[in-house]
Amino acid sequence: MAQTVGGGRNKLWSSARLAVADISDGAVVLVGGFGDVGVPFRLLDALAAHTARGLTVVSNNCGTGERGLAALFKAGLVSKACASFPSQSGNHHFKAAFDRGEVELELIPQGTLAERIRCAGAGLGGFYTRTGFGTELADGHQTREINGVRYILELPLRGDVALISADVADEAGNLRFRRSARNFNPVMAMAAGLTIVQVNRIIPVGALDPDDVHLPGVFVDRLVELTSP
Amino acid sequence: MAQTVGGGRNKLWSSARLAVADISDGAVVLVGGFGDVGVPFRLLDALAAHTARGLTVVSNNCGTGERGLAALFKAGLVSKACASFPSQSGNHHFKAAFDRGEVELELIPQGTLAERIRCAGAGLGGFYTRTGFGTELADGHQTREINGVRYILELPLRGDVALISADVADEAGNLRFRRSARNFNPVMAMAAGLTIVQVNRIIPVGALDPDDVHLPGVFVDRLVELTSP
Amino acid sequence: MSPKAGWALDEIAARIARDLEPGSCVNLGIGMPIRVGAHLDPAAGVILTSENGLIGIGPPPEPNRHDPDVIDAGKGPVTLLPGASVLDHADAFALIRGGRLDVGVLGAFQVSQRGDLASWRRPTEPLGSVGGAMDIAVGARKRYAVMMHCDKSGEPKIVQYCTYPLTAPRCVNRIYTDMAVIDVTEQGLVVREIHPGLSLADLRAVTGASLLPLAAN
Amino acid sequence: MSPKAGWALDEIAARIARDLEPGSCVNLGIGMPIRVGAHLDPAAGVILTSENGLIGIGPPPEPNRHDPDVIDAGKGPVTLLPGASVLDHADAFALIRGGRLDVGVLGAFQVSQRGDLASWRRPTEPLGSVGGAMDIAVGARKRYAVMMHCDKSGEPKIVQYCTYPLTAPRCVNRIYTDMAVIDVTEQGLVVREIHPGLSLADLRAVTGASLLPLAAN
Repeated sequence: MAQTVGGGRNKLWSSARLAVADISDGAVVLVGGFGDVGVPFRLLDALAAHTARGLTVVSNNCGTGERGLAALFKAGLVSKACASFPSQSGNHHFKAAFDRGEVELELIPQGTLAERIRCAGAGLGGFYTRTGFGTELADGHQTREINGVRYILELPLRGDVALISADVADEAGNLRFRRSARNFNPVMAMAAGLTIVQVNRIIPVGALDPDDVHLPGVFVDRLVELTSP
Repeated sequence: MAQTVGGGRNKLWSSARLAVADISDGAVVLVGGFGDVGVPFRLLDALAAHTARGLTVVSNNCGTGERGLAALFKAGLVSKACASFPSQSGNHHFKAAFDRGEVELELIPQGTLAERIRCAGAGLGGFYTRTGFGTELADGHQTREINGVRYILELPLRGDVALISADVADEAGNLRFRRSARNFNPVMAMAAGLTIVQVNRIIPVGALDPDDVHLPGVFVDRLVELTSP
Repeated sequence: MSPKAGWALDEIAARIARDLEPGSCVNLGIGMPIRVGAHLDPAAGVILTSENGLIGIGPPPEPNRHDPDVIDAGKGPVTLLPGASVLDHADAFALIRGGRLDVGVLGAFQVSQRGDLASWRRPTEPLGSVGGAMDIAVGARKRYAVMMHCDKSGEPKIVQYCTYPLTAPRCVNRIYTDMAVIDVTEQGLVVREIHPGLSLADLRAVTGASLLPLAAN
Repeated sequence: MSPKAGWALDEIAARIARDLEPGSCVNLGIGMPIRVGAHLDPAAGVILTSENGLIGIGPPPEPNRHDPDVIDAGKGPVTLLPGASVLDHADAFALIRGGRLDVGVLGAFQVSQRGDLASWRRPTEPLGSVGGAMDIAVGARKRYAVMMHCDKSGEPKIVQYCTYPLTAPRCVNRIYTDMAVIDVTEQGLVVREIHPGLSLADLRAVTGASLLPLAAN
């Protein structure tokens, strides 16, 4: 057999249920997606059934309807949400959990949310941004002026786990995303200790040209194919 | 005619000479490449012939042999170099200019160099990194401890111009790079007021799938095909 | 003044569309701004981008040809033009903050006379939704705010000082409403255009800050 | 002690290769470290990466099949294995600093007893070349330094305190030389392995810091 990256180690898990089974109470979970696009619904549903409690969920939105993030809020598994756009129609499960005082919300501007996650993935200690300066979302943030421009300090946002969604993976975990389903998924995959990917289709190692990989497999720990249970 | 991104505005320049002709004395020029790979040699040679003076050149290396960056140092056009690996065999033109006291060198760790350029391109004010802490390259840098880890503050490094090299461009300026010739090119293209690209091959708009674009054309101002004068 | 004199939403959107320069790179915010896309002259080649990473957004899809992975910031289905491309979220906001976004069109609850923008939370709501507005408000080279001139109870939304939480201080360059187009300048608010059914006095009566006629600029 | 007793460069490289865990993600620095690649067991699936963005580096190319765009950090031609991928420079260093790089193998001028690494400039040289060494030294989960045990004039390179400019303080976990393999521990330098032609006393005689035998650990 020809030598391949990672020596043919199998990252494929037979079910979403097994792939998320060791996520522990209190974990910080980065969840990809924007609206309903690029959301790892299968993994989230498995996590809701697994019932790890006291989770911190980092995701742009807070779920709508009954599936995905909404199922986590409905099941009372989330104690903190970090999001940029939590209040949208159909978010009744988040809203109810918030109104019950069960969930703390950290509202983060969307670009800062993405950059804080990237900052963690890049192993940096923090960054200065103009975003939010002079607003109530800067409360509690240190400020500083650099070359006449005023910034606030933002700190990295790292996950214990990232649950992400991709279109295609090769067996080495190299990923491709489709259109706006890319969104937060690659940066989150780089910023967690354990990255679990729900993927539409798995192809053999070597089927992707190196230049066509959106996210290298070194950032991917577990793959769950959408057709699996 | 079908509508295309940018409305078919022509970014194609007929020669490298014309494309770099308005780079002015004292400009900060970001130059892509690592070693000889991904270096925009054609643009650099045109710049050396154009003789803008007092340039600050930001590039991983400082050129070897007679071409590219070496030609700029040879012609005495560079007053400052920001690089991570300036001293390698064949860098006699840089070395001579440095020894004459003509060129100031800012030596920057490679990851910090890449990140300072990205920081500029991302419109951020600075970042904290562990890299360099406790070394003489941290001299003059502010330090700070965050959650028990010690960091130094690094500031964005923005270019007036970026000279980069790509493999394929469509007419809208969307770029693809090849293998390790990608290196600094995309981040530099995002961090300059004017981005000029030397490209091996130009193809029609629509020939690249949106998911296959490495660098969107919104970051690209001018294209020079390698076959042009 | 007729209390109903004013442009329709699509007229406001068309007015904004005319002000976007050919070839410029533009972000349209959720709500009213997103309507601008439908009014762009295809020949002008305005490049529409969205904070979820799409560059080169085209007209809405035909009813049965909608690609579920192609949505704009408002989560509505869109299309991609030939020459389109995709960025991840970190790079999409690098584009927004990094100097390559020419115009951000932002919905607004209030705009102050010095250009403060309030757009993400009403004081009566415990939950806001900031989305990308704060990034666009500081990152785009020009920031256009679009809103109805008055709120549903008839209160002016152009004010001396914002009473709603800010999105960013001193960021709005121009305000588009159903009644007027107003520039925020060092000298104050300058009326560039008024709905033909209104006088400057009519406009002043429903505006919470001083307005200068264009000639005064 | 024979002043010549010691492993050859390729023996050192092979020794390091044996210590790299199957499936781990590894960066090999310029110079001696880069030789490690040739000694890896293909079946172990160690993932070689380079700071110029290649992931999944394979054996050197056959003489006439070298792709000029495929080079490693030392600018030498390499190949890519099936499953390889490419990152830009900013992301390549995100990988290095962000926790996914298991081992960085770094060349060294000096290593101190507390693991300080000096590798980028000799004090006599006005110009240094730091490259990616400072990032790898703080970013990799484990940092292995590799060097000859003594410099050309016979001076020890393992020292109490580095006299050369530092690459990073307290970063080296293990030192590989032509004479020994030494761990940097809280207790001090612990000798894991000595060249069979040398005694611990021989080694101590050419080492500028205290050495503890493995048993003492």
